[in-house]
Amino acid sequence: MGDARQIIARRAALEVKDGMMVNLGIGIPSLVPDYLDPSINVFFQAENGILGMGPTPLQNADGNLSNAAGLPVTILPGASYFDSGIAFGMIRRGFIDVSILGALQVCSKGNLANWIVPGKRVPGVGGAMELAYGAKNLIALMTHCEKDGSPKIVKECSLPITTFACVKKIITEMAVFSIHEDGLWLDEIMDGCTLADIEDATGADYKISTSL
Amino acid sequence: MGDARQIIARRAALEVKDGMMVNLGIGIPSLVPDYLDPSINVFFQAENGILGMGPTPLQNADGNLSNAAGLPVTILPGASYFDSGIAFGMIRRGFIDVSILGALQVCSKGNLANWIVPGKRVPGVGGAMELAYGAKNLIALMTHCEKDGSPKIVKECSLPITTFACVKKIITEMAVFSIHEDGLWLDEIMDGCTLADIEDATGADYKISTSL
Amino acid sequence: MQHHFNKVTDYDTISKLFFDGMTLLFGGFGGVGTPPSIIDCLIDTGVKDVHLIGNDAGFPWIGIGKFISLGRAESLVASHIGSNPMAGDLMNQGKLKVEFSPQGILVERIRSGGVGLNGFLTEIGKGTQLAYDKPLINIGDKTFLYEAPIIGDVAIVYAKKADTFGNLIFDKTARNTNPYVAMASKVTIVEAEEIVEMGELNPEEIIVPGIYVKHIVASKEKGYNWKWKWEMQDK
Amino acid sequence: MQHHFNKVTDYDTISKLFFDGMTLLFGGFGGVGTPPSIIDCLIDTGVKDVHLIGNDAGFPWIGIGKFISLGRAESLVASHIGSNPMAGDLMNQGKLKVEFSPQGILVERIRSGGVGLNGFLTEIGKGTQLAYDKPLINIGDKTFLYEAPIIGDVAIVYAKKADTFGNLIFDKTARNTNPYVAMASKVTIVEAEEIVEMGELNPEEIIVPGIYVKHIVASKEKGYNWKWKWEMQDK
Repeated sequence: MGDARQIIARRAALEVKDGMMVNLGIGIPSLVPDYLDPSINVFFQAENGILGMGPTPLQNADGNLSNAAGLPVTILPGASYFDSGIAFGMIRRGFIDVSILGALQVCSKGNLANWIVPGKRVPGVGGAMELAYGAKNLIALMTHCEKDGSPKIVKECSLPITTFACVKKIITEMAVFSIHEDGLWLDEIMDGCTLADIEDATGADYKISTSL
Repeated sequence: MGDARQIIARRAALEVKDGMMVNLGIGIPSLVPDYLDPSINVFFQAENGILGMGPTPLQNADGNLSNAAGLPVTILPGASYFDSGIAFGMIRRGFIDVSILGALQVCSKGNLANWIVPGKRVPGVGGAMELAYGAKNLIALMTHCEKDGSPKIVKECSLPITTFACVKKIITEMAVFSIHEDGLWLDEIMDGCTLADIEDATGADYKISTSL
Repeated sequence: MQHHFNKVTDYDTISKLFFDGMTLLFGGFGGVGTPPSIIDCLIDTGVKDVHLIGNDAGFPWIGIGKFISLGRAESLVASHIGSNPMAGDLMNQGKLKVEFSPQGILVERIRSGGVGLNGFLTEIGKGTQLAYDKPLINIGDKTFLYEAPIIGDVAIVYAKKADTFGNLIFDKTARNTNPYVAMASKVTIVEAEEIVEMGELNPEEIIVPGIYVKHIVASKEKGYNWKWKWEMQDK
Repeated sequence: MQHHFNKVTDYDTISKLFFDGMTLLFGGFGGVGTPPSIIDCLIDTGVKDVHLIGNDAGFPWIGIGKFISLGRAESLVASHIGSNPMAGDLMNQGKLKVEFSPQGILVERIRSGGVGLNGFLTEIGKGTQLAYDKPLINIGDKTFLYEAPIIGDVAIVYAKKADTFGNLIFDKTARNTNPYVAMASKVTIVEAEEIVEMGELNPEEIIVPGIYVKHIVASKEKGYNWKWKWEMQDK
């Protein structure tokens, strides 16, 4: 069934539609551009102050032209540079159509935990709280379970919360869930998985979408 | 003794020193540039978003290059354009060395009243509250008395306050006062006036500077 | 790329975006930087009971003043109305509610809404008539006024150049409040003197990124369609 | 004009502006836009117990990270330290106090100080660990966090070009936090790759007006004097 991270990224790419303004977090989300439909045009935004990023440069990378992870990028026609205050203005105000973030845990109310594992090294929150708060559509990507098999989709997050009630969709290598007022819905089962597999690996109650 | 407004403006011009960042209000302050020492260089700032204004253009005035009163200006080498949010950022944060405003009343604590005369037409406060609040040095210009002879330098302002405890100096056609922690000081008597004239025309107590 | 992100439209289309009772943010400072062709379009729609928010009331024949003079604004939040006696008359007749705000505080309120924050604290105006209905907030041993964020239903902006995506640059002091007004509404409409293709603006010089802009119209004529007061005095 | 407004100086002069226990604001995002020559100058002064405020901790050999790694910072306010394990070690050893702030909230706190306001309200971070010591403010039926303004003793900024008055332009994403950092300190020092005469920058393109700048030094070499992580991975 292939590498879980690639499976997740490929499915997440389907959420990105023509004309959208998109912000991708570090980790699995950074793989999403590899799977985008080449016929669509989107603008990628980065928190450091750029809208309209193009692909990684093949040569002559510029130390002053990078994404929020510090990696070299290029720009597309129509791109703009601005300061990081304005970058977060767009983010908080809801001008980002879809924000795709990596997650450590998500609960059935859509609370996101992705910034700290207490007792381990603390990297800090970066822009995650604002990205999760502001995006019109927040998609959380993560492997379905921890390495020890414990579920990451849970009734209540045990890890400290990044942002409350923000996640709209969860994509794992096993399934796609959406989160609504009435809780968690299982919308899709990934190839090679069964309903029973998902039942075993999921730590929260969910309803099953009629489309399944 | 000449036109009171010109006398006031000429004296106010002496407060503007080489290298200063200066904001001038409407009314008498707008006459100050006519009296500046031509050997000094200053940058005039305007609230609409310009630093480094030059003189009124003699021809080819540009409707998109104006001061805060909407009158055409020019720019000097080193001038910059910015938005009015940044213009007021400079003002509030204290980057304007001297702000010269017209006044209706000033009290001995330095309270400024210059934005409304209740019952008459209300033009609105414009940027006066912020200019008075932020300037390192706020100078109030006004004729010494109302047309009916009532004083404008008063114990307590009867008009609504623009900004409290902000005025550092008052320049009228009769005298120059400075305002300190311990109240009002008479620093200068203008040509043709006597101490007795000032005593009659001033509605607040003041001390007399030893330099007189 | 141009096709998918193209926001250029016509005055018929934008005229349908205005509605009775809307909150309208307008860019400009004494009329400088207020979009002349959009103002005429707004007037032609016949909308009324509009809640206006912007730096000032323009002049009776200039900028937003042209609309105010018709008596179709229900309220105005501005820093002054001194240049528009019609606005003063309407206010005194009880036909126009006017709320005065310190000039820089007003633009910060618009910015606060535009960047998705929930207002700010300041000492400006504390203890004055303008503070009468503003919450007082104690932080430590200091007391500040709370200034609420502003978000409009529609914003109108005047740019020197727009690309088809809505990236904007401005002309000299016509920039003034426009960059904040552009960020702070549900629907931002830009009138541009010149419209170019994506990629033709230097990305370093763009003042407003196109993400904020919903619709772009070309100016109907070059520059302003009114005379400035100082042009009239020349005669 | 140039003579009177000339702020160009040398590293000896600026080294005297740093002091033990100062609050230092630094521009930059992952080292991009952090002034390389000023960082070296700062290190050479031997100052200690410094309170740092900026986007992140850089990398151990990049940007502010070079200074942090020496253990001479007493505290750091930043959005993350993930790219600098030295900062993490110092924090875990109790040698560096770290306060985490959401990234955009931190830059807004710096802006709030820089534009002379007294902090702002937001919902970002409400109810999370990062909110633990922040005042809660009720406005109407909503509750917000209060975020305090930031003002530094000294700010260090990296610009592509400065004129001698301190008008600044930046290079691509090296702009990031620099425009706000430049506004928010008692003394702002700029390192510019290129210094030009007044009048040589287009006044429309100036991002930071020179009024905020106190001292300007020329970069000691072209570009950054460190290798980026992605340059090292290339080998």
